[in-house]
Amino acid sequence: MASNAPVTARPRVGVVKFASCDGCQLTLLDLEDELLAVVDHFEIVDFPEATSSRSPGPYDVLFVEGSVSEPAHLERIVELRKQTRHLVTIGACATAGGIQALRNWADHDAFRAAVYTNPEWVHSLARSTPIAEHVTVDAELRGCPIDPGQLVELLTALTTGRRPQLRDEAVCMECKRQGVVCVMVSKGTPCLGQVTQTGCGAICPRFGRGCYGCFGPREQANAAGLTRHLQMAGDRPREEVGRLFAGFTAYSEPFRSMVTELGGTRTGRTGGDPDVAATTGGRR
Amino acid sequence: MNESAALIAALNTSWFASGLSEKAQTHLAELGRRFTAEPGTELFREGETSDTFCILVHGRVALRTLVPERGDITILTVEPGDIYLWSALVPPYRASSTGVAIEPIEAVIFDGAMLRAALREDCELAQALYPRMLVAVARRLYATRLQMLDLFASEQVKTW
Amino acid sequence: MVTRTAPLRGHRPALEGPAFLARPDLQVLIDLLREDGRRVVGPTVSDGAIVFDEITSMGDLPQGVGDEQSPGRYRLRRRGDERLFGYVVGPTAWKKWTFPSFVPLTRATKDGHKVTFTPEPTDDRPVAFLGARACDLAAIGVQDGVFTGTSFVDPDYLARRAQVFVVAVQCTTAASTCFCTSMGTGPEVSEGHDIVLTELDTGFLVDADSTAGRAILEKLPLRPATAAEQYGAAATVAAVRARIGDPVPASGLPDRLLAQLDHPRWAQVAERCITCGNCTLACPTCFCTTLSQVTDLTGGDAVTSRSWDSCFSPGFAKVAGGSFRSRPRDRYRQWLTHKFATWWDQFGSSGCVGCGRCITWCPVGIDVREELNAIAPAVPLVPETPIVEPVAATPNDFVTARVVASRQETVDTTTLSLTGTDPAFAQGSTGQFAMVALPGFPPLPISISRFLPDGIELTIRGAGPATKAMCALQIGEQLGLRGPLGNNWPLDRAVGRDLVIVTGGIGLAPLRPVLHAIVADRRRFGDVKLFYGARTPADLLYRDELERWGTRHGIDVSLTVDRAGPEWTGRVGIVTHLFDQGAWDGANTIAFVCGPERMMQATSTTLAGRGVPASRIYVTLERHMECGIGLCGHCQMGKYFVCRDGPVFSIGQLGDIFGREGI
Amino acid sequence: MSTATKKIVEERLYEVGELTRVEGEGSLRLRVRDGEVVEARLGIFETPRYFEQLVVGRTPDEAIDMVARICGICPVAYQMSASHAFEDLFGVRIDPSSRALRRLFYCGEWIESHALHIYLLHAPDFLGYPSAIHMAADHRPLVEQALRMKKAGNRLVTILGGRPIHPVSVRVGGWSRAPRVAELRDHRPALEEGLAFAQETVKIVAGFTMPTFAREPRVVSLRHAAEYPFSDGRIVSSDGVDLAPSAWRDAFQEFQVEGSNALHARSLDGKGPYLVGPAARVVLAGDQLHPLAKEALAASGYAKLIRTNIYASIVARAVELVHAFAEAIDIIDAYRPPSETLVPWQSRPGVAAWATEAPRGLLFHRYEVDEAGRIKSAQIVPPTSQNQAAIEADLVVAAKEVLDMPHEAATHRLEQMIRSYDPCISCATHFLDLTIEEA
Repeated sequence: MASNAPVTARPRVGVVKFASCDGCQLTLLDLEDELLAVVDHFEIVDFPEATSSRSPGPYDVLFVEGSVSEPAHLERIVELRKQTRHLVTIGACATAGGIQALRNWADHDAFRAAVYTNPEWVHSLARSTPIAEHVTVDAELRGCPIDPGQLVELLTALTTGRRPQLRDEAVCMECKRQGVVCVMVSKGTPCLGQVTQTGCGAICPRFGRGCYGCFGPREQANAAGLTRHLQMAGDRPREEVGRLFAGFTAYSEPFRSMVTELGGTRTGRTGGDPDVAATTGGRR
Repeated sequence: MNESAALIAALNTSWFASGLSEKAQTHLAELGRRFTAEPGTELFREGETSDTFCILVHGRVALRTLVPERGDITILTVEPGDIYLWSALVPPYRASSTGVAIEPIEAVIFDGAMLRAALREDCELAQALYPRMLVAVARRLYATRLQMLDLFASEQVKTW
Repeated sequence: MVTRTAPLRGHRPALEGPAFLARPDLQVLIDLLREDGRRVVGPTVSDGAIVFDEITSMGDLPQGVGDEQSPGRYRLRRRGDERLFGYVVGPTAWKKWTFPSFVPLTRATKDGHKVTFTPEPTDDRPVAFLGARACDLAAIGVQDGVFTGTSFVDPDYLARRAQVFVVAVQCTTAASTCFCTSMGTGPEVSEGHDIVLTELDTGFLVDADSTAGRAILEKLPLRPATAAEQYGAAATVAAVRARIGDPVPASGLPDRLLAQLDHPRWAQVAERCITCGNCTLACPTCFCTTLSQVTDLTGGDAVTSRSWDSCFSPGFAKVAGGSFRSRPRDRYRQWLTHKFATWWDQFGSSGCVGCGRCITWCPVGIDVREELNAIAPAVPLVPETPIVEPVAATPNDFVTARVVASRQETVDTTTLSLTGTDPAFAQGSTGQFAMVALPGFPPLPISISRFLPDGIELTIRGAGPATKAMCALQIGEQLGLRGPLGNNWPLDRAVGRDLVIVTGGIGLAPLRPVLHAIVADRRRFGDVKLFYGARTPADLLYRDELERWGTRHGIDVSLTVDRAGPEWTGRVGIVTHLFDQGAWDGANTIAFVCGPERMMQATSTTLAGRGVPASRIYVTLERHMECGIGLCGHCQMGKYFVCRDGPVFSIGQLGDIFGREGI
Repeated sequence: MSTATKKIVEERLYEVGELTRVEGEGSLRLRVRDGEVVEARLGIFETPRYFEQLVVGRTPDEAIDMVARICGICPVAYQMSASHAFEDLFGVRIDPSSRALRRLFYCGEWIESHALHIYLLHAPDFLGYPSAIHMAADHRPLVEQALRMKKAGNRLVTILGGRPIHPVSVRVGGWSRAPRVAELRDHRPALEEGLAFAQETVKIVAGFTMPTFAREPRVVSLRHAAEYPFSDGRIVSSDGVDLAPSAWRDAFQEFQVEGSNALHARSLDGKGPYLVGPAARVVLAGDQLHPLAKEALAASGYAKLIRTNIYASIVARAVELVHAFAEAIDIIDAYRPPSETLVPWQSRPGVAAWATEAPRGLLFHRYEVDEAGRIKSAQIVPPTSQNQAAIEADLVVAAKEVLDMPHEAATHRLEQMIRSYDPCISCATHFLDLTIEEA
């Protein structure tokens, strides 16, 4: 799989999607300054959102967006892995199951029934799961969406054959380096920055908000410690703390345990719009 | 007598027996006999009953074990002064590896059953010998553990 | 600079030949400072906190604003007066200007086989700090000590620091988090400033402590201060000292702390600590940095920059195979013991100035004062042994060397012969290492495996991307070098003694120069035994040299491997027990040991059992190194920087931190 | 080729893999018998992500963050519809400057989204390339300039929201942070350059050869008395619909179709399909376009054709680019930071509903909020679901024209037509897979 040698001249790159919003692959097109240089160095062999010229692989590098959410996905990801040298998952859906993984705590059938009049027409798995739960992943870019800087870093690392410098530190570090005033200390705003992996550039605190953890838990994240503090010092109800973790990376540990333990996302309650539910399906 | 004197001399050069009391050495000399073998001689085989206890005086004995598809692997070499076939003193008295002389060897060897009987009767001998045994085996165990750590293996770092 | 003696007690009257400046005239001061082309940095209100930022007028200063601080909590409040400095330190530390969080160091370019390393320009524009407090000044002093006070001077820091003009302000209020009194750094401003102000209801008492300061005072609209004003000012500052008290009795603290490496409290605090690193980055003295490379898509152009790092991040102490401080408790212990104890040994001062930032800005409100006070009694410090001074170059300045020969030693290990190196290298001594850099890769410490008249040899095991790239270098290609760094094997102590060299795997490389030295002058040494262990026969390095040392130079060479096939008639078994056979006396023996830490522990135990004194068992340690000269902070082991004070240490010197988990 | 004389049924099957250069994936079924299209259906096979359910039990501000994830291309639109819906229910009056910033925010997304679609997704059809990347080989300066224009839009969203995709600063009551004047001023030059190139873009796309096509669809969009519609105004149609932005459901409804995971939308009056998006807006609110945009539209000569030729929607999109740049510059010049960036608000139970104009057309949100201030139920109607019926209707028209074309050209033409809608299949993310059966 991952070898240390620089990838050979113009590596074949593919970009594919599973259940996702397309935002992470769009980040590639959002590299306005680098895009043309990137395609000089990489041969984009498959990228449906950007080009009609398609190729089935093999891939030197395959960027995988989205979570495994429907039966067909299960075989597809295994097949893609076989054709791929460096498999890179991009974004919270691919690395953590995404926001749609909140349904993993819920009664899937009830969900389906709530949105669709004829649930039996709809095929989806009861759990939305990260790619790494199904195949080996060589590198992951975290985030909802991924950070363009980290994407460029990964691409350049690839061309020089060095390890991409994706730090394993807390968001707080970037906050402090940029001289951002800690929102938790100065405003009492709950913030997941301490337990969240850096990479975003501390956007939320810079914009006066608490971090909502879209880059997912960092190594050895002491989520339990933060939870205790928020509940005790901040005097917040369990469920309110639980909702902090019930976000875009809720399904990765230790956030997952916090959500399960504290609540914060609904479990099996059916809501939805009664009027929609009442609308009869049918053809014109 | 001459033979036993030679044996005691031999024992004395060994790390294992040098520290033993004179009395114990003499008793051992009575029980033991000299043994030599040419390089390549298979001295004992893994799993077989081991009916002798040996103190290596000269040469080198390789302790090997057969790993299917990897053939015979030498896991340890016994150096002069050390013992081998301690299994002759520990039930079920079966060799835990295969021993091959890889140099011309000289050893003092003891009949397992006789030595065990002697140790039962002669408490002094037992008191002198067993701690040595324990040290020898413990040291081998410790060495094996370190070997298991595979300390010099090259840590391969994945690019990513 | 803080001294190790008992805390200062207002030893210098805060006011001397004092004059009075009316509050509105502070603008004149600001203008004067700016006239000299200085940027003026001072307190402003931003995002609900007092933040230091560039200011142009009094209007930018927070008027009538006060602060409330407690563990994990910071709030601004209105004071109901016109004071401009009615608060204490906020989240920003002045190091933001003297030691910025991000500094480009070197640009490396590659053109075919030729590589060029160019230092990046530094920012040495003059700047004036307006409103530095006593603890801030102490912190600047501490960082002066770190970056300019030891063997190596950090050029970037020096350039910035030399341009700083300081207008200090006496604290007329204190926060619940302040403990400068315990650390002996305040509240009285006593040194390190050019001008000092004490704020009163209608203006300031002004005093100067430098030529530059006095020069400015002369241009200010001042009048002599009345006795009442002087008394009032002195009284306020005294009241602040009284209010703070002495929360952390400091005398003997380093010893007390180091005696408690196994205190259960470490584990308890680790349950609350999120290891977010906020304390270290808010700290005005923390100086650890990490390097990062930014390459263009071709890799031909790479800029190496350094940014603030924290010992709380998991990657901080990582080497291939894992982190030396894998548990959060290890990291908290490292931070606290470094700040309050080992800092003394490294820099002759405490690393803490008592500003309380780490307490206020800890998101979960951990209070170092509580932790320190919860940790108890004393043991003597590990005695030091003198360290050989290395020759070296600073992190932004590389010399290049050319590969003239490349010899594959084993399947993954290669020896490169280099020439065109700086003459310093040829004069380096056994056991030293070089920081080796390829464009786009982080520089790595590699021990020098041979000294040649016009160059050196490096034996490199291709374990990671960078080392693999080095092993792959072809004849004629260049790489960047810094060094030789670190101390050396005390060969002089081996003269006339029996020498036992125990090594395993790649560990023979740093000892190879020792053997060359012995071979060159064999008579001066007694019995020389080399015990060398490798994984398998195929992993033995320098086979022909081993052969020659044994047959021609009277060195007793014993080889052993961990496992071998039947064709191998040599020893099989762990190297640490090789020399356990047969009788020999360690009394007149000195031992040099190099290999995996686990192997060195076992070896030194066995050696000690043979009567070799701990002071004569030398080991060479491996730690995560980025700068190689004790400035980046990664390789700390207890009170030592392995790169600067080592890598060679005697077991005696290391004492009980050797082999202890998580140091 | 079918032969009328024989009674033997001859079948022809056209297939394209997944449709490319659209956001997401979908499938299409087109059945023609005796030259008559008997079925034209756009199926939507996107794995459902159940957003309407995920937001239940969450707070309004959490919902704003969550619904953005429905679409990585137009997250701002989702945040706008949601925040306006809640503010409408809670009776929050945001600071005028905050309102201007919201328009500016939308300008940024329109620029990014339209630039992306015109040059990276759609133009290759007209110029005969598989992608903009291939196009760059012959037209590098053009693509570079297009990317700079797109970047100007992304930068605008980043200044206001921290990042171009899933920005973080929109809150009920305004913003979590308002930009400093200087931050916006610094970006003005890039916007001026963008404006110039947008004007140029109108000329360029107007120069493309448009396939002939004629169907006058029903069009629906917001319309505001004083401004070009972003997030305020009334829902109007070409045939007299006139509703408050919260009252979408008085005239339209969603329903499910087998083989499609997206709910379709249709109008209750049974008048059939309707079109939303740039063309609809230009038709219904063109008089509110910025003078520069009006000028560009007039000069393009497409003012009328936009109404009937779907392929010409690319011109409408370009005209809106001009508008977005021009208005962005006006807003920046007039900008003063809000006196109250975040207006305090009290939750109140009830129905929060609002429609705003996403780059691709009308986007309707409806939430039921309970006493505790939590969402009880949600309904989200993206523009693409509303356009599906219109797309199908247009396929019937287009099919007639392509059946006699060679296979390649036929399929390419149908793809091009579908792209003309800029279907945001990620909003209703679908798998498109074209089959034409002929009996």
